[in-house]
Amino acid sequence: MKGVSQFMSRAAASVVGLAGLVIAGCAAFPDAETTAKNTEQMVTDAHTLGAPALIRRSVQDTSQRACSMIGGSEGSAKLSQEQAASLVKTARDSIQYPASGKLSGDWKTGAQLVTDGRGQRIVNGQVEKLPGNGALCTNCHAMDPTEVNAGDVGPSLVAYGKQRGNSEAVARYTYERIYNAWAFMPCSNMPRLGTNGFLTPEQIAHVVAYLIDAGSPVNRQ
Amino acid sequence: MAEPMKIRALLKGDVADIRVLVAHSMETGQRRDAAGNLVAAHFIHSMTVTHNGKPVYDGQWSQAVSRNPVFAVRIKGARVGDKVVVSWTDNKNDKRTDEVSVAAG
Amino acid sequence: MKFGGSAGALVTLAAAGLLKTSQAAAAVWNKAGFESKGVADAVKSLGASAAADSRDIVITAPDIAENGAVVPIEVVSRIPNTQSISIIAEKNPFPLAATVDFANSAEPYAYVRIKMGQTSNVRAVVKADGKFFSAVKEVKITVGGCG
Amino acid sequence: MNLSSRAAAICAFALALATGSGPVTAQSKPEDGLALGRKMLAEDNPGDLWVERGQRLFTAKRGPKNASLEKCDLGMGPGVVKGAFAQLPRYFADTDKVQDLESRLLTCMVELQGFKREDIIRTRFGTLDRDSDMEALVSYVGAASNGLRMNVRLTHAKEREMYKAGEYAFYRRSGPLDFACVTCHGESGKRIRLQDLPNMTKAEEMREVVATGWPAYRGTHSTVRTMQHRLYDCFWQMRLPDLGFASDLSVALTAYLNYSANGGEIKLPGVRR
Repeated sequence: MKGVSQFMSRAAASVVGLAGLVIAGCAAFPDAETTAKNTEQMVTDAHTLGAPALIRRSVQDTSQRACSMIGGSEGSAKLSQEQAASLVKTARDSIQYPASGKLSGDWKTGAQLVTDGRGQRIVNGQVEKLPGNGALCTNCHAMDPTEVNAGDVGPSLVAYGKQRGNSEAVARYTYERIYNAWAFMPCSNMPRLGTNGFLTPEQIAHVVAYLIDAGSPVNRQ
Repeated sequence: MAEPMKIRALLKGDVADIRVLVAHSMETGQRRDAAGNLVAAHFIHSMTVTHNGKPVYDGQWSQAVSRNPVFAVRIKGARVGDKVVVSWTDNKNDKRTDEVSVAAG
Repeated sequence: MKFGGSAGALVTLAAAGLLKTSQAAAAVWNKAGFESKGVADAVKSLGASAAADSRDIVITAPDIAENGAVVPIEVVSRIPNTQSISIIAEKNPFPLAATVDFANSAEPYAYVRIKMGQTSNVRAVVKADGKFFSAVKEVKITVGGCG
Repeated sequence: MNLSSRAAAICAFALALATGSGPVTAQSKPEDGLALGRKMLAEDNPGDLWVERGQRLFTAKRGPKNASLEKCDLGMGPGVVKGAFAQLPRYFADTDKVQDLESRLLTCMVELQGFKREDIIRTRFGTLDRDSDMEALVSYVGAASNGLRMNVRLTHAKEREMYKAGEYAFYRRSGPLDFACVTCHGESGKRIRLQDLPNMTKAEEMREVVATGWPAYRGTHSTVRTMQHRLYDCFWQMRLPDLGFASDLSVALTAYLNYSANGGEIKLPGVRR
């Protein structure tokens, strides 16, 4: 018995690989409700280190739960119109602005933030100690065209301000987009950086400046 | 005690390609351990290779060589079965010697 | 000028014991060179201050390294009678990383992985027939992953 | 990496987000500059040293019970390592659990050798100050399946339960960055900074990730890392709490991912940045 899988032929193995879901589907999988219950319990059991506030990070809010459909990612999120509208409203209602009212800050401070990928990571129940979180932008977006070390999970933002200008309306749109991208596209891959408290309103304003200021490397070429 | 090196010696044409993996911490002397103490420099400073008893490669290394060092030597006019001996000595005078026979590539 | 410089270097090297590779004993570790904090001093310790640029030294290394802890550097010298190859990471705190002396049936080939603290030129210095030659290649070091 | 689908994906993103900026300057792609270094690092794998150390550890009499792991059943019978990696995770009757390679080795080290579970867990990941026995053992067992193909089965009800739980967890968004696994691993040809992100919803990419991926020698860590570490690291980057070693959640994700890699030819340990 123990040798069966070991000597399984190449052909048979690849058939299982391709058709595995169908074959396995004949034997009963637990239903969706049972799976959800099982897995939520596993999530609870998997995280034991750290203060309750840290452990609670793995608990979903309503919007996250709505955006977790199996087989979905942001492009294929199968939301009903009603659900989508509700997510957008929740997101929009959460947006707050800097006390100063200035939606575009200092692009040079923004330049430091956009390439900083650190902040809020947990090891052995302890959060990394930093003066503030990085904005993580270049993990996913090209910004300064001379910087090769940028990801492409999100769209390129090279020349963002050059194409749109730096009007009050552009600053507001950009600010809100960073604060809570789900106000524009529910279930976007883009984290809700302001709503989730990852960035402060002032930090977001500095990133806005980095994107739209004519002097920023983003818009220089 | 130092772990054995892993040495591949493959003949390609009449050149033996000797590729060596070494388990060594190659400490720079600038790293701090988990307790915050400076870890003393500890690195291989001499790496020698002989081919059928004759020296072919005499390497002097610094702490800039990566942890778990990887290096290679090429010997021309080699034949299958030739004996290749690799030896290192580090700055704490730990040593290790391993040998291998050249195999068909 | 080149020739004058290398003749002097030959004497220095002989004194440092670097020409003993035909004997079983290992070369004396180039303490002055490995403890040099600048490129000029490191090159000087090799006796190679007057090294001439050469297209016959081929450095194979990545344009961009996604990990400064292991940067693979391969150097092949096509200069006849190559005796040694040194590898220098110019912006490292101690730039001289390795010197390899060849003897007998060795090919003039060096391969080693080194640590690099930042984007920098990597310089290969070759000694052949008692003369010195060099070549450089820039390696860009990036912060990988999510930073 | 399919260039046209990559381009299409970028367009889709650009349209969806209505930013539509023009192409980045016509320079060579950053991955071109990286390719040579990756190739050079893959040619000589220090992880092979971990395989040998793992073999010595597997056969040595160790622990309070002074026993080797030669009676450890990894699913192929006591002490059989060949083929074990290919069929894990799987259900084990003695523990009544689905276990991956690490959690099964943990069981053996505790039951057969008498090590304390918490000691093994504390030293599960090697550091620059201390090598990990677990990383060496996983390297050895992984390499013992080289040349075989991934063949994870879902014959037991608990195996199917774990597979579905892993799938659920893969799409489950949470934490301060709203991430799920699929956020970064749901599309082909994407990068975080310069690191390629495999599309884990595609079997052909998963075969490579699982069968040639973990355990892998990680240059930045100067040690071999295992799948448990890869998952732990992902949770860390997602700003979630520490993922418990050998937790059911970690085994469920591994079951889901490894099953999707069935048919992939095993070549371990891998080499990663």
